[in-house]
Amino acid sequence: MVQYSSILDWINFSDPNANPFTPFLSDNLPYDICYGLWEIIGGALAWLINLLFPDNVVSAWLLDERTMVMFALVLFMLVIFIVAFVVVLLNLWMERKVLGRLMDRRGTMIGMKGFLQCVADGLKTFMKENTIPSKVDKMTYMWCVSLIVGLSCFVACMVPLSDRWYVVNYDTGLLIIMAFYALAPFFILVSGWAQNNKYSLIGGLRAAELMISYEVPMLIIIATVSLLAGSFNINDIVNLQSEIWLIIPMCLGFIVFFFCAIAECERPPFDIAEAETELVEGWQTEYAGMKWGLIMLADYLRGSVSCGMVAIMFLGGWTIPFIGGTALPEIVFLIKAWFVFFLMILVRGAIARVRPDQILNIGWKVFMPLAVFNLAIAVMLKVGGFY
Amino acid sequence: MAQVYQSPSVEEIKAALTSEFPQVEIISTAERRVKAKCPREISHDVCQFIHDNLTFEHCSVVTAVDYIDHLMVVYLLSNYYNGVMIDLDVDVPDDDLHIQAVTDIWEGANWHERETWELFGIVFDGHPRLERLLTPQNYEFFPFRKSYKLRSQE
Amino acid sequence: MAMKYLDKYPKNLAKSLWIMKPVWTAFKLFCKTVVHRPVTVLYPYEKEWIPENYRGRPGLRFDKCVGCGMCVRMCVTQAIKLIEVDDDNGNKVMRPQINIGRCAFCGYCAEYCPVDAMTVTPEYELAEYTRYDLLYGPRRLHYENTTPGMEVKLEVTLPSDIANGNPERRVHIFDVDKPELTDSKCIGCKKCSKVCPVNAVTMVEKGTNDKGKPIIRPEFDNAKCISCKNCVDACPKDALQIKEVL
Amino acid sequence: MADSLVPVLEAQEKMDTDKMWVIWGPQHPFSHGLWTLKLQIDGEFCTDADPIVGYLHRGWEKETENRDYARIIPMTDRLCYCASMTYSHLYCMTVEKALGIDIPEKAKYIRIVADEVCRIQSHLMWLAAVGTDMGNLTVFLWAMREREYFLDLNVKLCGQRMTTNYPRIGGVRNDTTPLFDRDIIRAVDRFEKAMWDIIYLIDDSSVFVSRMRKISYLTREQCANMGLTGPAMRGCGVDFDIRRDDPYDNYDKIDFEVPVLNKDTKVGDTYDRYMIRIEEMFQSCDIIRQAVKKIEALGKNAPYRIKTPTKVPAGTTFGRLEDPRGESIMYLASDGTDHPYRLKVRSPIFTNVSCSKVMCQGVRIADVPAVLAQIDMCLGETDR
Repeated sequence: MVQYSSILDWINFSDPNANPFTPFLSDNLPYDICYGLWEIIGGALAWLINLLFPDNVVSAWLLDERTMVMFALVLFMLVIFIVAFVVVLLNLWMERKVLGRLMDRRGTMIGMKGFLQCVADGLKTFMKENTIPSKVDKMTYMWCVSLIVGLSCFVACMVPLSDRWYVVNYDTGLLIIMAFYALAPFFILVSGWAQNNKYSLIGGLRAAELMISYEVPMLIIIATVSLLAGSFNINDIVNLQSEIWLIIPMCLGFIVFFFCAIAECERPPFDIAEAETELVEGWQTEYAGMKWGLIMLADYLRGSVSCGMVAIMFLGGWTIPFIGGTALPEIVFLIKAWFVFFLMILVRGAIARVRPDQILNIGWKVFMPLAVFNLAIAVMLKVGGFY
Repeated sequence: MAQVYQSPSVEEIKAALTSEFPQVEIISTAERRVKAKCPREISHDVCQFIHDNLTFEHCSVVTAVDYIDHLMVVYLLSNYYNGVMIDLDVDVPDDDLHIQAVTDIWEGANWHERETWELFGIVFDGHPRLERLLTPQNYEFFPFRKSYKLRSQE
Repeated sequence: MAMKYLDKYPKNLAKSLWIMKPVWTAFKLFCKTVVHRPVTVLYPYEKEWIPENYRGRPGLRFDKCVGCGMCVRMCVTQAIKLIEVDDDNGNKVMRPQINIGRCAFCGYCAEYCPVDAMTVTPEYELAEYTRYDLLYGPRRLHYENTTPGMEVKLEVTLPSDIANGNPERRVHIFDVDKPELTDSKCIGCKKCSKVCPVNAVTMVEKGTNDKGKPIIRPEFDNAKCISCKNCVDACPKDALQIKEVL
Repeated sequence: MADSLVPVLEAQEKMDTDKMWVIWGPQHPFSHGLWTLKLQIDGEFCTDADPIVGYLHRGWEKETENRDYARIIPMTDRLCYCASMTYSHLYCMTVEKALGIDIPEKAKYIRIVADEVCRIQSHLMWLAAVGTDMGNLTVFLWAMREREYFLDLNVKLCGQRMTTNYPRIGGVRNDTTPLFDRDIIRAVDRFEKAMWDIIYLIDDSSVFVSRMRKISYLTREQCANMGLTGPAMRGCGVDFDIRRDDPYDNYDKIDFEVPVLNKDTKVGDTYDRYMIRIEEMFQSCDIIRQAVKKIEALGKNAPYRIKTPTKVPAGTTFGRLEDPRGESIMYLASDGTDHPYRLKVRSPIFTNVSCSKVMCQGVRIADVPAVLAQIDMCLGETDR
């Protein structure tokens, strides 16, 4: 090992792509930042350890290329999650504020135009007592919550904000998101059963029926979009819309997907699983304090995922037609996602909760044929050579 | 079966009631109001007659008043065709608090009779479900009797 | 007259595009409240306008009060109690004390006050840290900015006046109801003159009885009397009755 | 009714399904107040219901027996927070009837105005509750916003928002305040415009309408026999309104329509019961306009309150009035003193809620809040 005297000698700024173990094939902005960050932190750490114990193994290990990648990935995960979390908080804030204005009231008002209220509410739920009802199936009760929240966080992190801000860039990116997205309702069903409560049970059953009937049209729409793009890769789908957004040829598909997305993340008016007036809080009835706060967070995470999906599939993702990429594609993407979320809030504010049997009717008798019809249009477009 | 009056006037009610039941005593009449009194034994028949033949479809109130020596059950019956109301009073002696229920005639009297039973202790014979409604199930006294004193009355 | 709503509804929902009209209505209001302020009042910082006759806590004008106890009698929740306090000259007088924790804010004390000493006040922020603080003594009941509009006048018309074709005249209820003495029951105990808050009862000698002792009978000064019924209540032999003029 | 019951009955025949009792209440988001609804459900369908009330029983009627007549009026306000004005009106009317006196014309018209303001604000409160029961908070807040204007009118008239304590035996507490005529006409005009926004939100929305249509059918005979009164009854074809058919306090001198639906078919669903109340609010606006004109015609100095004796002659009497929720009756037995011997309150909701068993049969669980919202529960007067 070479003897370095100054701390600056320990920190070497190198191109992350020059590292042979880099997990990403293309440019990834958060990873680059994290790599650079770890170069500083790891270098400083190695220098410090070397100062105390000269010529040790740990310092050398810290500066190894593989170690660098590992720690950079840990930081990368943190960054991705924090960004997703902040986006969700902004969604929450926007919902409260817009819903407030729509109802002729003010919405939250504490700090930064009410933004800090969300933080305060989150902190409050974390400080509450952790209560477990005595007659629940304790183990199922607990791990259901972790799985619901964990899967939702996972899905939220999977959505790319731009072509340089992503976690994975598989060819089946869209399918992976959908797969994990559809997993959570199973655990809702299980947790509804585990709570030993009639409301929760009915809520869980309703969640399952909702999922079954809305997953199908949603997947048909996804198939339609990927048929046009010729790939499940999100980048390909976005590049497809560089000139014209898919919402114009696929406007039926947009409507169907939009409502399916609302139903899928159980937001009003499709919140029959937690229908407040009938089932108190539905499958969340027995969850209190921190667990409830986490479930709420998971709900909004799923909401933001839905918005992101709509923005990617129909609104051109992070590109702007005829201009293409901008300096800050992430912001373009988020603005589009927020616009979709705004539409969701409008729908929530304007119409009432739909009855379970009506939801099934709409799902199977309206959205399903529409989705198939949309698929037919897509096939015709593809055959006609437009795409 | 006697004649069925659709939308009977006060005079018609008076005439029909007294001709059908000689024991019924018409106390007073006013505009759209008839006040009558009948003995306990025929109260159910009178109510049936009022419902069937005088088209009083609606039983507004069944309640009671405690006159210490006797209790009085009051039926306020209303007609949906012309707004006439009959105030039918039935005296129930203090030592034998039984009267025929009218729930089989007017379903709406169900809860009123339950309430009157739990507050005054008048037993409505033939009532489908004479249980405590407003007061707790384990009460054994009848709080609206005059013998039940409030703290401020003692 | 026509029905304003039932003539138009129920209507064909396809014409309003199922859910598009409500969403559009909601969006219009959203735009409106973004430009203008929502109707919400930011309560601690801005308050709603309240009229003069708002029934907040009762107020008392100490100098006007005669301590007749009419408010105590009329209070629906027994929140008012007469207590002994010093007036401005140092004399002991009876004045009402109100437990705001019991008060029902019905305004009866102000309405039935014969001398208009009790008023309603627009004060409604009455939270305190202890229950003891909710006791409002006669001095604390005083409300600084009492206006004549805060007095609740008990304006009634006598039915006999209406029958006489003179319904315009409105009288204070206390101007007509006066106590009346049943002479045979009176024992001359002077209790009525002691309890009278306005000294309208004077005891006068009406000759002597057969044992040679003087017969004392109360005499009422109708101009002073506020018909508070204190003498009626105090009379041990029910010799006094309020004569209701109708 | 037949439509919605068929699947339940078929399901029962084909398979031996377990029924489950779900207990809604006493604290449940759908119950506006403390009461319990025991529901027997078979899958998503309700097969039986058993309402339990009484959590709020205060012995109101017994309590009045040791108070003098004037001091009962503030208590009547506490019977129901929405219809406080109608209850105190009803009480004063009953005592006036027992006394055999006739109150001044102006008082009658002021009472009509106050009653109709009360009716509108009570119906708006109901509309707000319908909104939340259906899962839409916007309707709730918009209706509450409109209601504020009418509560402000209450403040201007009698100094308080809900516990008005305004009618008196022999008249009303105070004359109309200056500019009250102008304010009330403005409020009513404004309300008639603003109400359409809420109507667009509900009646033009296929979600709201389809949730209320074709559930919980009641026939005219059922309504009359079970004692269901008020707007719910008129939605099912009973053509009866106490204001028109048994008029009190000069309602016969005012020209208004009583909205009745399904006069011919004699069977109505939840949506019919809903529509009646909306139309009633518009009719109340018309009544207010006419009554205010009559008050103006009577002049500023007309008497509004007459002096009444404190003691009521012995006998029994009753007063009847069209409450916002139905027919309310007070039965007064007096014994010649200044206390009532017995005062019985017939609350419309007390009887209406006993019909919930029939109303809930065969509807889905999700429909139960929508069906029971049409009762417009208020427990203060139910339990008394």
